[in-house]
Amino acid sequence: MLDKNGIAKRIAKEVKDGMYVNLGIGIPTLVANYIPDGISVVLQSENGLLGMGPFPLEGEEDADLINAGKQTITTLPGSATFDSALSFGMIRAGKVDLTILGAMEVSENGDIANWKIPGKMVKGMGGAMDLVASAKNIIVAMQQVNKHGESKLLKSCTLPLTGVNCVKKIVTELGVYEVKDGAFHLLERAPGVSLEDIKKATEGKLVINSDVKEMEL
Amino acid sequence: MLDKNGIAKRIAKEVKDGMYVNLGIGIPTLVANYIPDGISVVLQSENGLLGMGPFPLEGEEDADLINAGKQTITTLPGSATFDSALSFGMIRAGKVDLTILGAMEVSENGDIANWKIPGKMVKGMGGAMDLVASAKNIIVAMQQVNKHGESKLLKSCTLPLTGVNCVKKIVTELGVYEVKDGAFHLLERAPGVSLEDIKKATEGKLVINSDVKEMEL
Amino acid sequence: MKKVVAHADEAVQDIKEGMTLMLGGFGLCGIPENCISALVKKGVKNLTCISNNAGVDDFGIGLMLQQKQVKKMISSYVGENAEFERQLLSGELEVELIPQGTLATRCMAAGYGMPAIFTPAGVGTEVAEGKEIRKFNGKDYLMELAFEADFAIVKAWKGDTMGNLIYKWTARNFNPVMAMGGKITIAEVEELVPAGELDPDQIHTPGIYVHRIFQGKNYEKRIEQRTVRFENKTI
Amino acid sequence: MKKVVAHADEAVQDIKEGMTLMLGGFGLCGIPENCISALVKKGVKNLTCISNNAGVDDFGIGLMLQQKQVKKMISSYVGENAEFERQLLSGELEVELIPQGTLATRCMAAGYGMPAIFTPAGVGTEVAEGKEIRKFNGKDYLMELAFEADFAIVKAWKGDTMGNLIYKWTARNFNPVMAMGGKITIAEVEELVPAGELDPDQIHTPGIYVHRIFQGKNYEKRIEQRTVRFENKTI
Repeated sequence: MLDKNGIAKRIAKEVKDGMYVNLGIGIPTLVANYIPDGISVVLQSENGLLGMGPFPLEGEEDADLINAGKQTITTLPGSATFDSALSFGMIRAGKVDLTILGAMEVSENGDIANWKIPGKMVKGMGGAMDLVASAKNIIVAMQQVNKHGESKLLKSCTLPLTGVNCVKKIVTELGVYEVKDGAFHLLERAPGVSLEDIKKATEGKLVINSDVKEMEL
Repeated sequence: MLDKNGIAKRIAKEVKDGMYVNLGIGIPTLVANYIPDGISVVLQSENGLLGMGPFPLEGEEDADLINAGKQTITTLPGSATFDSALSFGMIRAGKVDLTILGAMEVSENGDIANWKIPGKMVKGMGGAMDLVASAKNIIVAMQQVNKHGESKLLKSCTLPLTGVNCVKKIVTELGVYEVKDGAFHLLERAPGVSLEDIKKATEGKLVINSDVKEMEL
Repeated sequence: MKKVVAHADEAVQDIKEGMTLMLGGFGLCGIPENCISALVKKGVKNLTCISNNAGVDDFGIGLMLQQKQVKKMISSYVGENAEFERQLLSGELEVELIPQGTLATRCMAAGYGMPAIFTPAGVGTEVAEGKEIRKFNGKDYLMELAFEADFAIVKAWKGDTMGNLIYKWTARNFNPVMAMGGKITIAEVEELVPAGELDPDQIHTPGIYVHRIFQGKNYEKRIEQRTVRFENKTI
Repeated sequence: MKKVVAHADEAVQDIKEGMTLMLGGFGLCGIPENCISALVKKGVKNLTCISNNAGVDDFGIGLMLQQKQVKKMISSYVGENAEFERQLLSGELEVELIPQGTLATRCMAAGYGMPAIFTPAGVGTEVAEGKEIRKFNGKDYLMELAFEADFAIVKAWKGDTMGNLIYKWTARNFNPVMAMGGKITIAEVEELVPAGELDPDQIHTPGIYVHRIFQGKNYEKRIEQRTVRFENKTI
């Protein structure tokens, strides 16, 4: 079973040299820590930056330089700033190769819900709807079960949707799934996780090929 | 009767302090020479410049700095450059207060034709269709009759249109006209021009108020 | 060409009850602090505010919310703001949440003279309800209308007396697109210079979009999420 | 992130017969001289060229016309070009003329992921024939589709190894919008610098839109209409 950093580490293996990548808030942010050496990746922050670097050293924070999570950040050589319209323009135009974000629920046909819980205070969708509607490749980082032990990989989402038919891959504490043909296709098991654990934690249609191996981190 | 410079001089009186103005090729370009002192006007060139200045002195031409007529130019303090999409964006958004351009024909309802003569080589409309469809205020600078002595202020245009129902004012060698309610309303006569001259040179509906005075330049 | 005004109070003097305002900024980054203070001082009420966020309780648009000056917020994310939440739940405040890219593009559309735009954001969600859907190349898009505001209020780093603006880092965010979307646009800048001092090729917002400009003062530039790293750790 | 190529020949090597190209520039200002020469040398034919103008007889796209490499031109103004006129009248060359703002905005639309835009340009004229007309706020607009090209070829002043571009004066023109409209975008620059040397706030085209970049050489930068004034005269 993976912890948050394990999920981030596994997702980092999906990041290839030369990619432009948008990382959401939470676990996706951690992915930046595990991008392999020798791979050159440009991180896009949808508030208007390409070439996001690590957090600043203490005393070097700049109020004018934040990421989409409103955290102080730095830039790397070759970065570029731009306004919010161009930022979402390049997202919609498919120029961002990979989007990694969190989710509350994903359905077997790739619908995603991650912005609103009826009855609770709604904070807003931010850029999530634009990202999921536009990205060529979307990987979701999430816990597979909620605190009541219920699966969040569903037949169909119960929460209001963020986007439809868009999630391509999911990495959870239990495994890696490809979403296609209306099912969650198990690609890899997390270390120490049995197929039985995975079946119990998946409400939607699950496809398990005979040769599912444990993931390497 | 006015010559080209006279037409430009008369049009310059329409330019008010603080205006953003787009000048077309030909007589409109000359208007810049007659803008009164003490009036601050910003000239827009649709190839991507606000704050166009006069032509450069010899030896100071820069191949990277031209106007929409492809002539070498200079810039004035406070100028700004931008791309062609933003340039026409500000035109469409009505931020350019006044557009001055030439025409082959204008009709009594304000249609304009200035880009194509059937049977002749067609060079293209350039930015004219965008300008006439968008500008809040359009003044046409033109000769009122063609070389065969035929009127170019018509009931309806015979040439392919550039835009419909858009011309607000016309200044010709013979007079100044407001275009409204389906007629050319004579506002001023050029020096030495009789009402008879004007009637002969106007094919479209002409409205002459009793008190039309000679223009002051 | 008289665009320079003395201070924020003069810039906002004719903003009236019931008007629609655009306010630049992302979180607390790049917000027009001086104009917000002037609006609070002025006390004008019943405003519709188009802004990506709604500030925090004691800063940014949060200050206007405290004074109950806002009738409606149009935002993509309203963040952590107790007074905002109280007013929303009590029904005093109306909120329209729209996707961030849609918000930015609808402002830009006004500045580009485009009455509507097409975006895939929100297709298949409650955002699409009541909106026209149209297919291009096999993909569905929503038609969204341009936003125009009575006043757009933006913050830039430098500006000149012709209204040309330059922004700094990610404090640019919504400011350029909102500057284009105002019938009247007010810009407050950290440094106001004479025309001719800024490089024409480096202008982010050409002055044609800006009607009033002044040099602001006492910028607090509060940081919402101060996050630092320690040597030898990446994040 | 390997965007830097050695020269124009390498940059255009996989441009094939029948492809659609966008070529930046306005008149002869800001045109990709090196890539045009490489295309002439390569001799690839049957091209559709989206470019505001068509060059002159012996420079710019005119050089490609001389070699009969262009099947179709999509432009707003084709200017003075005898060979162009000859090919057009003989039926060898197809020409589609579209309003300049529409041309720019259709390129931009591709780069912003907007499949179509609305513009009033051309309403009531032959440009509107066969197009959808739609009324917004009482005014008619044409719906025009985004342009996408197999290759966009642009010229910038400075660029870095990440593909970030900065343009000079009015040599910017169509280059930034075309840079956004190419499936593959090639940028030639007068000066190529290492990543980190350009100010991030001053980038006109972010590198995400640029796939190949090289430092061009022997720029002629021909002036089409050299116009000068004499002291004490304004124009």
